[in-house]
Amino acid sequence: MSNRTSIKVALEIVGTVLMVVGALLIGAVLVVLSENNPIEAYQAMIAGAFGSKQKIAEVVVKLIPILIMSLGVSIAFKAQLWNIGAGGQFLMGSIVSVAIALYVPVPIWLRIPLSFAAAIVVGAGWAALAGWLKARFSANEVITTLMLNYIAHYLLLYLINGPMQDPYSDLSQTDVIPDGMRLTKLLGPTFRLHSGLFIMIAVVVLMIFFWRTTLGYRIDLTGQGEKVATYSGINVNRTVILTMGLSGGLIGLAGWIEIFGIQFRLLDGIAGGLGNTATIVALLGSLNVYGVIAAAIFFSALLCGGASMKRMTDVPYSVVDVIQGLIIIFVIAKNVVWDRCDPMKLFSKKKGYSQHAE
Amino acid sequence: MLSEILSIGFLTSLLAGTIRLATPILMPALGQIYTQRAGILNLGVEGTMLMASIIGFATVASGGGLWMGFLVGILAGAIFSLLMAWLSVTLRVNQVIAGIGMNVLATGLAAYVYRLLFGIRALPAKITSFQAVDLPGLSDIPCIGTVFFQHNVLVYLAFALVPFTWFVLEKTMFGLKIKMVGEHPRAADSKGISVTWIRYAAIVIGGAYAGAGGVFMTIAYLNMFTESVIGGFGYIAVSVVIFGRFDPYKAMSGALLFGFASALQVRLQALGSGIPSQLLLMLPYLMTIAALIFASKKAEFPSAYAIPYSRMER
Amino acid sequence: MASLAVKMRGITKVFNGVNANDHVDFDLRKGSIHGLLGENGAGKTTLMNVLYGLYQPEEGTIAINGRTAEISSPTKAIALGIGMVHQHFMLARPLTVVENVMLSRKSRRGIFLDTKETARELRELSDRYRMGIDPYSKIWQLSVGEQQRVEILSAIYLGAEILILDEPTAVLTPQETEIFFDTLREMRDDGKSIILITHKLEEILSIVDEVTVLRLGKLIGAKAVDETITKDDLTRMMVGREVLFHFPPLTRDPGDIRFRLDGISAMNDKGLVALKDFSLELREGEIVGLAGVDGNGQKELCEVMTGLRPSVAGKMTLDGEDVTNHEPAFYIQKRISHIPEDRHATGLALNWSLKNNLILKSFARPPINRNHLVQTKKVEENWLQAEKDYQILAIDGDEQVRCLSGGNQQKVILARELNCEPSVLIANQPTRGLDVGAAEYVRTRIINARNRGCACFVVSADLEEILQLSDRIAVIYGGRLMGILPRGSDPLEIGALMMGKGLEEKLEERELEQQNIH
Amino acid sequence: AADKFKVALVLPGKADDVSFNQAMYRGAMEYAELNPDLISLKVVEGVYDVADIDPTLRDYADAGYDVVIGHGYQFSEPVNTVAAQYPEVAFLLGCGVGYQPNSQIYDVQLEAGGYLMGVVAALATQSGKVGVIGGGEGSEITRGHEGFKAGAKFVNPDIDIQEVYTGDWNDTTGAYEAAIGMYDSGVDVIWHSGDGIGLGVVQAAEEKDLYVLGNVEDQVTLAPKNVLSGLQYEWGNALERIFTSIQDGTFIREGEKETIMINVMNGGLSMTELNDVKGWLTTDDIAVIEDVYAKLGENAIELPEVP
Ligand SMILES: Nc1ncnc2c1ncn2[C@@H]1O[C@H](COP(=O)(O)OP(=O)(O)OP(=O)(O)O)[C@@H](O)[C@H]1O
Ligand SMILES: Nc1ncnc2c1ncn2[C@@H]1O[C@H](COP(=O)(O)OP(=O)(O)OP(=O)(O)O)[C@@H](O)[C@H]1O
Ligand SMILES: [Mg+2]
Ligand SMILES: [Mg+2]
Repeated sequence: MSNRTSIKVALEIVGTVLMVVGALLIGAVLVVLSENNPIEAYQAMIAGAFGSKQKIAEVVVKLIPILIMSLGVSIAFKAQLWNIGAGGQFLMGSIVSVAIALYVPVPIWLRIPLSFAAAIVVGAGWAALAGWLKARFSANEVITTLMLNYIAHYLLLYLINGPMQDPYSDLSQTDVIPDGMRLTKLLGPTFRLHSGLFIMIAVVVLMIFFWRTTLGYRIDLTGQGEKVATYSGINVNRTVILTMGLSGGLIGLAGWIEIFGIQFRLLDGIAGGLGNTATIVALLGSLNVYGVIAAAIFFSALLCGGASMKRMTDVPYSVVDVIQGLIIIFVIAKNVVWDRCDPMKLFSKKKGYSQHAE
Repeated sequence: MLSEILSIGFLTSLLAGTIRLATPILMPALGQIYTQRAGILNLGVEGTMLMASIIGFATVASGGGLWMGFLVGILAGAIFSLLMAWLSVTLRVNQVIAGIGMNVLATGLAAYVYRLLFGIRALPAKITSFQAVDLPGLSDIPCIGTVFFQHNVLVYLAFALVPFTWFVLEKTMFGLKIKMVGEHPRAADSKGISVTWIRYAAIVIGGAYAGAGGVFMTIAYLNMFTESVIGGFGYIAVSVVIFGRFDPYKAMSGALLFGFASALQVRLQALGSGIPSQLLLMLPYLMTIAALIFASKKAEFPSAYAIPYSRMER
Repeated sequence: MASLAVKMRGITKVFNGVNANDHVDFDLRKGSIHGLLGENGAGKTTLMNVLYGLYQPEEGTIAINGRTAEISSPTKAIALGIGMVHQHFMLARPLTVVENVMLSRKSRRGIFLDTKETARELRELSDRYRMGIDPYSKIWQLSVGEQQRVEILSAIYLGAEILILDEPTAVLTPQETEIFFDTLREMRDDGKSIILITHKLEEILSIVDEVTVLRLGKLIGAKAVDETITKDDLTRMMVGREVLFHFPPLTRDPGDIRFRLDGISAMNDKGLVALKDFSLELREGEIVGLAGVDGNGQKELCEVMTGLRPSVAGKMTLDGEDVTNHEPAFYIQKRISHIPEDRHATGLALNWSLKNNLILKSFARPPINRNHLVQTKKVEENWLQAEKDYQILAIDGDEQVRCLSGGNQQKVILARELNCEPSVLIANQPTRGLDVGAAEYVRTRIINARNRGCACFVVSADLEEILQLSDRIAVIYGGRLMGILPRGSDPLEIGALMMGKGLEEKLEERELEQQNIH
Repeated sequence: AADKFKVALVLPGKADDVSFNQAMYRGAMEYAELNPDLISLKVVEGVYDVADIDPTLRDYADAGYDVVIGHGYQFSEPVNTVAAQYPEVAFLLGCGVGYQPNSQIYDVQLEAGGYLMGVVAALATQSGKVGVIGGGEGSEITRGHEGFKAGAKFVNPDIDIQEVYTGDWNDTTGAYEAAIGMYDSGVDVIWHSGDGIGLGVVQAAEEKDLYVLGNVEDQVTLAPKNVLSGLQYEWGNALERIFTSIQDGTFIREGEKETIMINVMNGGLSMTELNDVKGWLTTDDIAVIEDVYAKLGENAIELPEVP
C-alpha cells in the first residue's frame, strides 16, 4: 500500500511537472511574439524564485499568507460552501489589526495579543455573516461573499481617506504601527522573512489534525449533503455559520500577520491578488492539507518568479498573468487526464473498481 | 438636496443611467441562464467578456465596422468559453477553479493583445462607437424620451433578448433539453440526448452572450479599451442569474436593480450628500445583498448544478 | 425459435477488471414476458444497459427480431423499438409528465415543442391501459407508483415493442403491482415482448413465461416457468443455497412500552397534512410492522420519530420520558436507530469511505472519539468487525460506499444502526431493491435485534415482508392509523385497510366520541 | 559609456494610463532620449501589490542600478527601508513621505493646476454649475480638487460645484456615468484629475457636446470640439534637476531635503492652450485666466492647504 502511494505521489509530481512545462512552452510563444528571448525570460523567472537566499526568503514571505488563507478557504470548500470572499475577510482582519495597534490606549505588549484575537474574530465574523445569510435566508454564499469583498474594499478606502488617515501626510494611508509591535525579522534587517513563519507552521500542524477532530468530521459531513448530515445528528445551519467563521478566522489571521510582518500600515492594494490566489491554491491542492501545502509553495514560487521576470526582462507584465492562467488550467486538466488514463494501472495488477469512482 | 433628487431632470437622468448600466450585466446574465440551467457554474464570464471586449474593439479599430466588431466580439466570447466547456464537461474539473483560472488567463491575454496591437501611446486608441438611435417622435418626448429612447441599438437588443431567452427555454426542444440536462443528466442521456453536446452548446451560447456584453463595453458604452473595462460585470452577471433564480425576467430586474444602485450612487456623490464617497460606492453591493434577503426563498437550483456527469458512474 | 425479439450472444462487459457480464447469452421470445433474476451485482442491469445502448460490450453480438444490430446509443435502441424503465427513475422532478416524455422524440413542430399533441396522445394511451396519468402534472406531485407508470407510459408511447423493466415493482404495493401486471399482460397480448428484472420470486412465478438467471456476471440458465417450478428452485439457481422465507415468531411476550406515539400530526414537505393524530406504542422485544401504500405518511412518521421532522400536534414518550420535537442528535443519544427509506441521499455519505460511513453517528463519542480526536485505529477495528459480522463485500474499508451494490450499501447502514445496541429500531423499507439473499439477511438481523429486546418498527410496502416479520401489524392510510392486527392476520383484510376501507366509519366513530365528551 | 546611469522606473500602474504613470513614463523616456549617453532606462509596470514593492526595489539595487524611481506614495515605506540598506543607490520617490540621505521625493503641485482649472471652468460655465471628477481620493488628487474649488470660488463665490470620486483609478465606466449625471443636472464644464477615468469624462463631454478640462496630457485630440483646455505635466525638468544633483554629487546628503515639485512656476505644470470652440469665454475672461496663470507662475496666489 505505502509503496503504491509513493508511486502515486511520484506520478503526481511527474504529471504536474509535465503540465507546467507545457504551459511554459505556450507562454514562450507569447514571449517570442513580444520580441524577447524565452530562455532568458524563464531563467529570470527561476532565478527570481530560487536564485539566492534573498529570493528563497521572499518566496517564504509570500507563502505565509497564501498558505494560511488557502487552508482557511479549504475549510469552507470542504463543506461545499463556496467562500470566494477571502480578499474581503483578509482586509477586515488587517483593518482591525491596525486600528487596535494604533488607537487602543493600552500598553504595546497588550495590543499585540488584542489585535491578534480581534483580527481572527473580525475575519470570522465577516465570513460568518455570509454563512448566517445562507442559513437564515438561504442567500447564496457565492454572491454574498463576493459583495462583501467589494464592501470591505470600500470600507478600507473610506478609513484610509477619513477616520484612520495618516495625520502626518495627506496620503491615503494610515500611520505605521510602532516598531515595538512588528514581528521580528528572522534573517536580519536585509531580509523580510518574519516570525509569522512560526504562526504559519502552527496553523499547518493544527490543520493536519483538524480533519480528524469532531468538528472537522462534522464540517466534512455537512459537505456530503444536507440530508445525510441532518440524519447523522448535525445541525446544518449552525455548522454552516461555524464553518464560514473558521474559514474567515484563519484568513483574518493572515491579515494580521501581513500587517505586523510586512505592511505595517493600511493602504489600498495590501490584499493584492491574495483572495483569488487562496481560492486557486485550495482547489489545486484539492482541499487536502498536504496538497494545499504543495500548491501554495508552488504558487508562491510562481508569483515571485513571475514578478522578477517582469522586472529583469522586457517581457510585458501581461505575459506573467497569461502564464499563470495557463499553468492553473493545465494543472487542473492534469488531475483529470491523469486519473482518466490512470497511469497507476501500469503498476497495480488487476484490481477492483475502487479507484473508479472519483 | 432632496428637492434636487426629486427634480424631473435628476430622475430621468437616473433612470436612463439605470438602463445604460444594466445592459452590460443583462447580456451576459441572459447567456448564463442557458449555461447554469444546463448545470454549469461558469465564473469565467468576466474573462470571456474581457477577451471579447478587446478583440471586438480591435476589429473596429482596424476598420472592420461596428457590426462586424460586434459579431467578432460575440464569436470571441463563444470561442473563449469553449475552454470552459472543455474543462468542465470533457475533463469534468471543478468549475469554480476553472472559471477563476480562465479569468486570470484572460486578464493577461487581453492586456497582451492590446499592447501588441496598439503599443504604448500618449492617448488611447479610440473609435466612434454605436450612437444613440434617434427614434423620430419617441426620442424627443420629454422625460420618457430621455429615459427609454435615447440609447444605442445594442441596449434595445439586450432587452429584446429577455423574452427571446425565455421563449427558447420554455417553448423549444433545445430549451427543454437544457433543463433536462441540468436537472437529471442521466435521464437525459438514457433518453438519447447527448449531455455533452447540450452542455457544450449551453456554455458556448453563454459565452456568445457574454461576448456581446463585453464588446458592448468597448464599442457601444465606451469608445475605447481599458484593462478594467469589464470591472466585475461578469461576476455581477453570475450573481444576478442566481439571484433571479435562472429566470430571464427576474434576472432582468436584478440587472436593473444593480444598474439603478450604481447610477444613483454617482449622482448622490455629485450632489454632495454629506456621505463620504467610499460609503456611497458600497450602495450597489449592499442593495444586492438586501435584495437577496427580501427575495429570500430557496432558489431552486438545477439538481445537477456544478456537478460533472459521466455515464460510467452512478 | 424463429420469433426471437432479442437474441444476445456471448455478451461480455468489463468494468475496470470486474466482469460485470461474462459471455452471457440471452433470448427473448416475441410476445412473452421474460424474467431476469440474480443477486445484487449479478449483472442484470449491466446486461440490459448493453441492450439499451448505454454500455458498449467488449464482446458479443445482439440480434433484434432476427436482424443483427449495432446498438451504439439509446437513440439507436429507441429506433429499434426498445424501451427501458430504469431501476432508479429517469424523470426530472420539476418538469411535467409530457415534458419528460417529449424529450425522447423528434417534435412535430420542428424546433418548437408540440406539447398539446403529445399530451393528448399520452392521455389516450394512459386511458387505454387504465393508468390514470395526467400529462400536465409535475413529476414531484406524483406518487412513486404513478412515476413508475409514467416511465412505462413513455416507453410504450415511444413505440417500444421490446420493453425492459429494471426492478419496476421494488417500489409498488401488492395492489399497485396487481394493476401493473394486468397492464403487462395486456401489452403482451398486444404482441409486445417484455423483460422483467425483479428480486421478488412470487412475481416471477405469477406472471413470467420464461426466466433467465445470472450469478456473478455468468449465465446460470434459462427455463420456461410452469407449475413445476418453485421459489426454492429459483433461489437455488440464484444464490446457490436455500433461503429462509419464514422467520420464528417471538417466543417470550413483549416487555413494557418503550416508545409511545400519542396523537401525532405532521406536515409533509409541501406543507400539507401528512400525519393525522397517529397513535401507536412499541414494546421492547417486539416487531411492529407498518403496512401501507407508499406515500401515506410512513416517511413523515419515521422522520418525526427521529427528529428529522417536527410534529405539529401530539406527543412522543420514550420509556415514559417526553421526547417530542427534539433535535436528531437527541434521538441518536437515546439509541433510537433509523434505517431511512432513501439509502443514497439520507442513509449514506456516498463519497465517504466505508469506515467513515460506519461511524456517521458515533464519530463524536467515545470509544471512536477520544478528546475530540477521531481514533483512526478504533475506526479501523470497527470496520473490520462490521465487515466480519455483516459480510460486507468490498476491497477495503477505504473504498467509497458509492461503489457498493445496494445490497452491500444496505448492510453498511444495518451494521451502523444495529451496532449501538439500539433501544428502538425504525426501519423504513429495509430490503427494497435487495436480492432474496440479502433481504433474508437483513430480516434475520432485525429478528435478532428484537430477540435482544430492541423495540423494532418495520415500515414496508411489501406485504410479504410485513407478514414474515411482524408480531403486530399496524396499517396506515392517508396519514391515519387504520388498525392494528395480530400476527398471521388475513392478507386480504390488511390489503383492504391499506386501501382505506372503513375510514369513513372510523371518522364517524370519532365524531360520536367527540360528542360524548361534550 | 560605462559611466552611464542605470535607471529603473517602477510604475504602480500602466505606462499608458493617460495620467500619473504615463506622465512620468513619458517624462523619463524623453529625458533618456535627450541624454542617451547619460542614462539607460528600464521601466516596469503594474507593481501595485504593495507587498511586491520592497523586493522590486531591492532587486534593482542588487542588479547594480544607480537610480531607482518608485513612482507613487505607496513606495514610501519600502523606499525608506531599502534606501537605508543601499546607501550608494539613489532612490526617487513620487509623492510620499520620509527621507533618507540617498532618497529624494518629487511631487506635482496639483493644487496650483487645479486652481487654474477651477478659474477656467468658472469663467466658461454658462449654467453656473461646474464639476470635478477624480479616481481614488488622496494626496495630490485631493489637493488638486481643493485647488479647483478654490479657483472656481475665486471667480464666483456662490458657484455650484459637483465632485465625484469613482473610487478606482481605472473605472472609466463609472467616470463616464458620473459625468453624464453631472451634465444632465446642468453642469457644463468638468475637470477630471486624470487616470483611466479621464477618458470616460471626455467621452461623456463629447456625447453631451459640453466642455471638459483635461489633465496630464493635452487631450484635445480625444474630443476636438469639447476639450476646452487642460493641464500638462512635464516631469522632464524635475528629472533634469535631480540628475544634475546626482552628477555633481550633491544628491546624497544628510538632513531635510525639500520635495522637488513640478508646478506652474518651474513650468513642470502647464496649461494647454484654450480651445474655446463654443466661444463661451469673453476676452476679459481670457485676460483673467492669463492673469491667474501668470500669478501662479510667480507663486503670488494663496493656495488651499489640505491637512
Ligand atoms: N458503472 C459501473 N462502473 C463500474 N462497475 C460497474 C458499474 N456498473 C456495474 N458494475 C459492475 O457490474 C456488476 C454488475 O452490476 P449490475 O448493476 O448489472 O448488477 P445488478 O444485477 O443490476 O444488481 P442489482 O440487482 O443490485 O441491480 C457489479 O458487480 C459491478 O462490479
Ligand atoms: N460507480 C460504481 N463503480 C463501480 N461499481 C459500481 C458503481 N456503481 C455500482 N456499482 C456496482 O454495480 C452493482 C449494482 O449496483 P446497483 O446500484 O445496481 O445495486 P442495487 O442493489 O441495484 O442498488 P439499488 O438497491 O440502489 O438498486 C454493484 O455490485 C456495485 O458494485
Ligand atoms: Mg441493477
Ligand atoms: Mg437494485
